Amino acid sequence: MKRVLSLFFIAALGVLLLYVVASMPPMGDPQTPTATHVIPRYLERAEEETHTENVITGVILNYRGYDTMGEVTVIFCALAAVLAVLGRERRGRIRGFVDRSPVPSSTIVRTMVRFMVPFIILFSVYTILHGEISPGGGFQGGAIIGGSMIIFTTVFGLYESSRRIPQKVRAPLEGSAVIVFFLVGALGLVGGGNFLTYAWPHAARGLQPALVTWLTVLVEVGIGLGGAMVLISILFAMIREEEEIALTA
Amino acid sequence: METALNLTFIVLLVATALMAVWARDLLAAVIIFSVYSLIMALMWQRLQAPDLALTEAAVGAGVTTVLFVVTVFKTRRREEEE
Amino acid sequence: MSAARDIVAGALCCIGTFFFLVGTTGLLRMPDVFTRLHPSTKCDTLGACSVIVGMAVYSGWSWELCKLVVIACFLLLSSATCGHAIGRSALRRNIPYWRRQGKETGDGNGA
Amino acid sequence: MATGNGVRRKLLLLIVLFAFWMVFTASLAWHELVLGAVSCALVAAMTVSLLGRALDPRITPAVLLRLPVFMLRLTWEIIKANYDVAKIILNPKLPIDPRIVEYRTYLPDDLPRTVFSDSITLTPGTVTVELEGNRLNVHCLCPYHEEGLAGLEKMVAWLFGIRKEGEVTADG
Repeated sequence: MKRVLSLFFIAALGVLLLYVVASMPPMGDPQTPTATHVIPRYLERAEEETHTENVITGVILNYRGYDTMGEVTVIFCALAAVLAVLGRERRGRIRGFVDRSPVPSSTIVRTMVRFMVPFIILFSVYTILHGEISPGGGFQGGAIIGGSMIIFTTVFGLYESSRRIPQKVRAPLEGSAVIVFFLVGALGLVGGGNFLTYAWPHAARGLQPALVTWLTVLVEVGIGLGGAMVLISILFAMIREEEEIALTA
Repeated sequence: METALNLTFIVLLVATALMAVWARDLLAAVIIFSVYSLIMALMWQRLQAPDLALTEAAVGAGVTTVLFVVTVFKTRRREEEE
Repeated sequence: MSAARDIVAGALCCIGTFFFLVGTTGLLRMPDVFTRLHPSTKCDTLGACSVIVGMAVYSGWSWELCKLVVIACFLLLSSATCGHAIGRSALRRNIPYWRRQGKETGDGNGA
Repeated sequence: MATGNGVRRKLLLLIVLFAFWMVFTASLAWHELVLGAVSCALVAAMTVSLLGRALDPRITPAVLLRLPVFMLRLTWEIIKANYDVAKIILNPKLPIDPRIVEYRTYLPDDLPRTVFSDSITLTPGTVTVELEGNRLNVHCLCPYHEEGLAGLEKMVAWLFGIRKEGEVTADG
């Protein structure tokens, strides 16, 4: 009965969605306002207005800075929720890495990970710093740093990796995305512009392009660091329990 | 040719999504879901959104898979029979 | 010149695809975990590498060539390591390995 | 750890990382180079402790020079391996007789052993399934595949400049 009912609801929802989709303008229709006003403006003037060669970064960080700031806050809130439910791994509580898995990690994998991690981290730094001229940016780079630490943690264990990125380093950096974003936005106010416009009417005109570019890079770095730390902290919070049980067992 | 490729991707996407939902073994579901993410990343690349493709590959296929695996091992792995 | 380059690049990509196909066939035909590792590590690596070499030929002397070489190196390292990791965990879990008829099944702890 | 040693390690890692950076930025503009140098130095300083002993006594400029030749030889081996495996797979009778053999290597350290076992995994019909100390368990697809191991070992020893009798095999 439940199955039939849920199937019915889902089918009804699907029909409704399809109906709405059918009444939307066709994808890529050149007559819609998006195509006639927004896209040409972005494509034609993004470079001179935002001083970033990658239009997408210009759109994300500059035109739609508020959106991105909200997203960054959401990511931070996700971490806060995870930590509220699971709690942080406790400092000093884990005295040693207890390997409970039937397969302790192998020498080959360990050596390979040792060699890979510096390159992965450098690649993510490249992704973050080049966000304004090539695909990539803070979110992507942060995810790659997080991924490299996840590889490291699965191979070497929570003890080793939380020793390398201790909690007292992670905790202040977790909010860096939100803080840097807000500070850069506020600096725009100080410079005589609007919040998050990156444009400083009070500054000298010749300084303007470099200023915008570097502020964008600064925001990217902040997002990257913050995102990476959030991911790492979530992972540590989720692994933590097992390690503690392992210690007492 | 282009349409055929796109169609293949879309069919694969739907297939992996359904498989992930229907899998009885949660670990298998997680792995299938990471395959879904990879195909999605390819799809983003085809739609000329390399930024999204990078994010999808790093977050969807990398980070969330590991987080899901950790969660699966903390809970029961198999769905109980009705 | 350009046509010759296109032909070589296309041929290398075809060879790569062929090895992918062989690898997948092997994956389906082989009897157990350990034997399945062989096609999946070797053929997939060479398949991907020859596609990459094909692209390198296509791009000619440029920075892209260096990038492709780096990608190929990482691919070699990671696929070999992954193959080892899977084989090792199968061995550690005492998954018996397949022997020819008439011989007893190995216990997974070496010959 | 001696300080001189640490600086040498960092420099070596810095150079390798910088080469990697150059490849990825694909540009010689001065601000790229400065940015690269700074971020490489940062990453090198952060991660040099990860590499530990594997980096300094093993990776020397001579090894880096020999690496391309090694890669070419390995590539040739890989191509042969694939031809071999493809022949086996496409044979309708599937002529395999798998076994796990034990092999004791004289290569001394983690890094040469890792390179050796990864090369084994990539070459004809053999996959390293276990490495403990100097003992490798190798899964062979056919009995004759075992014979290639000694040649590979020699290749890796040449890469790292290790002589067979010269060095004491450290166990564990």
